[in-house]
Amino acid sequence: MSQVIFFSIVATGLASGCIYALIGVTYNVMYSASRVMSFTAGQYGMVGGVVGALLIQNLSLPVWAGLLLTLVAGILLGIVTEIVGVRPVLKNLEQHLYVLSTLALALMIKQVAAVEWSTEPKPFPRVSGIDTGIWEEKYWLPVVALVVVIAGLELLNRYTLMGRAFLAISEDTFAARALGLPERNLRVTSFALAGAIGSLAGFAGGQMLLAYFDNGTMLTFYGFIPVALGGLGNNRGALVGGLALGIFQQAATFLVGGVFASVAVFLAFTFLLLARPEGLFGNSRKTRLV
Amino acid sequence: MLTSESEVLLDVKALQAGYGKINVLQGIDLQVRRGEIVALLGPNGAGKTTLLRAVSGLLPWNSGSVTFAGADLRSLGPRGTTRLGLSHVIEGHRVFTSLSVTDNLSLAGYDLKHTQREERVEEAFSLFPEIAEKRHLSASTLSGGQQQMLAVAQGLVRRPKLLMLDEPSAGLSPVLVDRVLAVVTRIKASGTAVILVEQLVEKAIGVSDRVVALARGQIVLDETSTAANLSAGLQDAYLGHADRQVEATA
Amino acid sequence: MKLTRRSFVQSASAMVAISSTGSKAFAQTTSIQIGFMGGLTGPNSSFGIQYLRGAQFAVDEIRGAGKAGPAVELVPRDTQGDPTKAVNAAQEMISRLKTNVILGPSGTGESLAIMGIMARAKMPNLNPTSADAIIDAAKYPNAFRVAGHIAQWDEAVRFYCTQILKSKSIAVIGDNGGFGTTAVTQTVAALKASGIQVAYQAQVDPNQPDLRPDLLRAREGGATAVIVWTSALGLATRMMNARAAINWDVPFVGHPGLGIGDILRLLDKPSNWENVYIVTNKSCCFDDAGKLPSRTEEFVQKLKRKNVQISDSTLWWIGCGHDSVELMTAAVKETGSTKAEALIKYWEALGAFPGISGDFKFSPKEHNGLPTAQLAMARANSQKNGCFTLAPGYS
Amino acid sequence: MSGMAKLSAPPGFLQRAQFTFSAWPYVLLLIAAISLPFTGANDYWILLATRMAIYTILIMGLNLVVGFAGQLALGYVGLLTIGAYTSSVLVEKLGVGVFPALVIAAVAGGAFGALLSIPALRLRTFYFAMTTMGFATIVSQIVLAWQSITGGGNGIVGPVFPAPFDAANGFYLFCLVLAAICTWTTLNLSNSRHGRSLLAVRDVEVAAAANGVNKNVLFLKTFFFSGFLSGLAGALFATLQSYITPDAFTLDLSVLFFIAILIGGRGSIIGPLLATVLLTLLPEISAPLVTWAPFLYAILLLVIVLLIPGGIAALLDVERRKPLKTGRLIIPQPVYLPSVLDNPAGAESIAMKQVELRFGQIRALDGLDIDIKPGQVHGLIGPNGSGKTTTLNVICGFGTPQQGSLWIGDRQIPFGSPSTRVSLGIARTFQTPKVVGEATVLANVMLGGTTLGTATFMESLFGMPRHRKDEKSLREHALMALRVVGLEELAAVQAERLQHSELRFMEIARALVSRPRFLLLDEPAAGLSPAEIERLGDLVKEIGRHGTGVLIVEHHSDLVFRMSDQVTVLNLGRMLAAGSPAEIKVHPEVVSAYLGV
Repeated sequence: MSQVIFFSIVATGLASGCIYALIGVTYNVMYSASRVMSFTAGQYGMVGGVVGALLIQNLSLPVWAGLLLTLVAGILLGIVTEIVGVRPVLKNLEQHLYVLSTLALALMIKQVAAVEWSTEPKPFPRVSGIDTGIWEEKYWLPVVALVVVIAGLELLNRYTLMGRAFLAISEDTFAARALGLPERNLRVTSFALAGAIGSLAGFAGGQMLLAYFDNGTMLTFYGFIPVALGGLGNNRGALVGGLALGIFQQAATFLVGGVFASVAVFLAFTFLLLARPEGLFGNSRKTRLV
Repeated sequence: MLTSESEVLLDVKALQAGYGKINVLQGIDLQVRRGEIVALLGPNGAGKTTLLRAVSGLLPWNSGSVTFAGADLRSLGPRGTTRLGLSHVIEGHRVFTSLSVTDNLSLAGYDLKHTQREERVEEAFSLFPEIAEKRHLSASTLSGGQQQMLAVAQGLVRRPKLLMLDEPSAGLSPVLVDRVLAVVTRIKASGTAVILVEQLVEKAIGVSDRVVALARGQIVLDETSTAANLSAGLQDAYLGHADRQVEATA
Repeated sequence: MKLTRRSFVQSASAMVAISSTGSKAFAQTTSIQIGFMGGLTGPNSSFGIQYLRGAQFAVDEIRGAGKAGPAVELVPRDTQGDPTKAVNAAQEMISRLKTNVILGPSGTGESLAIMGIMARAKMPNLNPTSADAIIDAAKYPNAFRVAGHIAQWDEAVRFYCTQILKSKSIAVIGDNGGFGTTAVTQTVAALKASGIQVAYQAQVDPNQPDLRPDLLRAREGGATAVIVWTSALGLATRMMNARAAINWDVPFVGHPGLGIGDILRLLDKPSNWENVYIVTNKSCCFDDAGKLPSRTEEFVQKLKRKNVQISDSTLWWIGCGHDSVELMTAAVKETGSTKAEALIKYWEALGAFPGISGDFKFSPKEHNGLPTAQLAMARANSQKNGCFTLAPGYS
Repeated sequence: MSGMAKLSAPPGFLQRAQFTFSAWPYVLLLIAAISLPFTGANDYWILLATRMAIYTILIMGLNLVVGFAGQLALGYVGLLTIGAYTSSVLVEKLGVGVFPALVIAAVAGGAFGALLSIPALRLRTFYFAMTTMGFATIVSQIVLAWQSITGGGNGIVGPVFPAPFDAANGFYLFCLVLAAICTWTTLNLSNSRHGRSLLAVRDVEVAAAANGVNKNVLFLKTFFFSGFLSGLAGALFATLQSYITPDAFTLDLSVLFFIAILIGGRGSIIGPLLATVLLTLLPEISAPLVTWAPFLYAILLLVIVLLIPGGIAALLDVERRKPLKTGRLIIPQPVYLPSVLDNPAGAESIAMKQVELRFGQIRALDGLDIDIKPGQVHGLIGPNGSGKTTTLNVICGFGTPQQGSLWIGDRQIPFGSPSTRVSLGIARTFQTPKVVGEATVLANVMLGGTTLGTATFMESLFGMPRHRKDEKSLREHALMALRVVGLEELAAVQAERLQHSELRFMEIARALVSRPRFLLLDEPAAGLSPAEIERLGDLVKEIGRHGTGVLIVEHHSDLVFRMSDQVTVLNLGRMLAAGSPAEIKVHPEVVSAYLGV
């Protein structure tokens, strides 16, 4: 009995934690190439769920096609974010106009989903055959997604020149430009990548979060916490932070109940942040620039 | 020291550029010929770095023109200029410490073909054996001097027609300075022109064919490095010569 | 001409005892402005939409019939369930559009917000929401409820659990939204009062992914029935899935929301929807023979003919909208007036009004129009044309 | 002396410059608003107008935080909620009088507002925005959960005001008056040293500190006040709604407040005011607008951010579109210096003793001794990284050395805490001019007098005598400083429209306003034309003659030699040579250091 409860807390915590971590990575990928924190990060997740459900559930496309098109949708949103919300305000980063432009974009994405999709949570289809007992899809799919993304990013950074170019730009944009790297294209690419990761997170979490227009706001917040705690641009930090958040949230929910759980999460987050503004694993070099 | 146009590699005419509202360069005219080494000197704040950045496209210019190997550089941006064969090694040996030494060089040849890139990287290594040893290590493990060498090596990967070095000696021990500057002469042999911005005036003059001095965004001296009255002229350029300035501005 | 007639009517109607013939004469010349408020977009808008669907249908019917009757006009306003917008809309209907009645709004929060405003303006209100506080003949003499309310639902649900399921120990779980919190506390209090053991009580976040912990605790607590107070689709389904996951065959009894068609698509397997009972309006239930009350059956046919979408609907919501319009038009017909006093007087005197969602009955004391007897428990998964099959033990 | 100077001011100039804003739009709005009930407008319009008034109260407060302090507070609906529930609960559950409840609600809002200033001081923009959003969600969650007090989902009755404020018109006028007062107070504040300090913190934090702005205290006061207004608005909101439930306080509402300010224009008062009216009306116009309202707001926001950063305010401001006179010359008038500076005879000098400052391995300053004597111009030159600017920074309290000491006369001055320097008589300029582009030249220069002001935050809010006295004297003083540097004609122009060289002289004027005993100039000649450099040199000399000790860090050695009485040459954080310009020019080591032999 109590094991079941324990398992539930861990499984649910891990699964939701993975989704948060993925959104955290989405933040990071965008940040690394542009020094911009984008409010749209969570919305990609929402779109991943909604579009996935729309394609597979409503238009009954095969799963692979649904997933593919969902990622495409995320990629497009990512590119739009870069072109509309980031590039124009990049010249004077210190004014932090990106906070506003990306907020505007996020609101627009959300509103379109609310009106054109639905304001009710809609079911998200099962996408894999394996879905029994402890192997419930909603628990393992986010984990798989996270592993795939982290591994993918590692491979990208280790074995491709483009990956190294990303690292170079995130370390020293000016030097990268001086070296003649196609900084703008790389930035667009990284936003496309972020869009893909975000929508994948939403897709993988569809079972758990359902296809709901308001998930974006929630994900934007809970996806930001791991970034804030893990340190900007630090994916390992986001990973640890995300899982920690997920577990903490579930445990708190179980121990003190829904409302006070979210209060607990918020307070813990705020105090940690006030104590370590640069995050628990963050180093000041990375954070100084924002 | 007149030059036939064909020899002219870089031709800067009445260039004005700066940051925001500040016009640091007050109209620069400068010519660099193929395979020529030009020492660009002057007190700090004179606009040396600004000039390099404007030429390499890191900084948009307000007026004037720059042509390089016959091509107009206006609004080409650093990517375009590097592709034309103009490498700019910025000040402060800013290599990518999160990457390995080899990766730092590979990035310099970002859109070269894979095989070509490999061989260019090796070529660059051949000039700097001391960093070639550490090729697989992270650039963060290099000493300041070695990082500077790596930066210069980055500049060479594309076999540039013109290499612009911004204070390669900054923060290096005299030995290393000579080491870096020695490479400059080797580059010259391969027909590459060099613009060398230096604080160490004597050393700079030592390796260069021509000396150009900037002050307050204007060229105040342009002589061959063997000219007799050179040091006097430079002294004026650096420490100024009040009465002469007044006439100049009146 | 018209104007003089009407103004005469209105001034007269106060003293003139209304003879049926007279009323008809008057009625023909009276136009009725029906203001409608509800969340037609935004969260939880499905009720508002169906409520409006019913009202619109009734209005079209009256228009279409072309029979001697007052000209009826429906003025809908979308509040998105936002009390702030509701207050604006209510004031607009009162002062600018000068409607004769307000139907709705469809949310409890927004209803609570505008009750005072409507009362001050003596604006007749036919309200379909379930919060007990909004109907109070003394405080809001202008407001009449045309549906069941929490206290009644609570009563019906508790009755079913204790009397029919014979449960002695009950768990109460609701969402942490406005409705959930209220209903849970109310039920728990009532259960304790009637000496029933409350095995477990919780208000959970509608987005809570896994409810097994809660259900396990309920089971540990020895619950033999679970009362579920939520209209949040996700939460309802997750509870049913969790129940199956810990294979516990406890009955779920509760909110009409547990019977929404979408739930089927959210369930792990359809069987998880078994053994779930919702409180609903008796008039919209199939009896053992699978028959609807004739009046309802007829209504369903009409809707189908006009092909109003009713699969995946809840018929009594649509009916409720229809009945509200009927109540209004009838009142104007009979009183020949659109004056608030007259309408209120009429409704309070109303013996029993045969509606689709039930037989309404108001009195000067009681403005809750739907007697508890009009409610019944039904199988949550039995929805067909928006109607449900009565739960075992009812007939 | 200063009397003479005032007389010689162009007639009416002071008056013209006094009005940094024009009052008529506010007057018109107020008249229109007051007359509304008497135009027979029905209760619906009155309701909307009341709503606008209430939102205005909150937005005026939020404007100080977002528009002036530049803190992106997204969750102010949280404070609205606190205000609304405080008053409702007090009246309904505890039988407190409506008016006392109103005040208490406001104070509660203020308290929580003040709490928000902590993350504002500690966290970066996006982080702070997120924190406030979280704050808003948590507040509504707690309200929902705390049934026994707040009635949970069932909500609670909003307080009802006694006659005549119970009627629609009565309540409207009541709210309107409050809104007018709030607008007036924020206007006063925006034209006070506190308002100027906020803008400075927003745009040029370093300059703010150098001019004596204590960010922590300022933020605490500002956030409390804005929270106070939000709480007030909340209480009135509860009454207007007549019954409140948690679902009335949506994040959309919060975003609306926030966007209203940006659409109106940061740093403006009239802009957000108009934006509030606009955004409140928009969804009422037609049904589809209700559905798409948030989308519309978002688009507006995007357009503003990308195309018209100034917002409505910028569109209204015709003044700034008038072209400025071209070919302007900066002709300083040092003759007026006496009315700006008043240095005591036999003043003390600044002394750095054995100061050593390390950044990691690098020794920026390596046991440096330096004396800045009153009435002398002290030139500081040296190659890159020789520690010139670092020296200047240490004196100004930026950067704390590991060793050594700093003295004024025989008083030791602690390292760090830059905001204390100006009151010690130390003023400075910056390598790149640090100015508030949106503010007028006059306002920018008046920032220099922040510490001269005596009026408290409160006094400024209500435009009390001391505030008016402060402003008048400071304005005249600033104009005098502008006349000294030769920019008086540009006093009423936005600083962002000036040329670079003019900004440099403006910074000197700003520094002079604080009546400095020591003036530290960081590369004042950079980017100036030779002719301007000439005039700069003469001005600086004059400033020295009037008893102010000047430290000038400059690359233009010739300029330094020409205007300095004393020159110190630094190399690698050490003093290489010191002496008269003549000595230094021929000093062999100096020459070699420069020529890098």
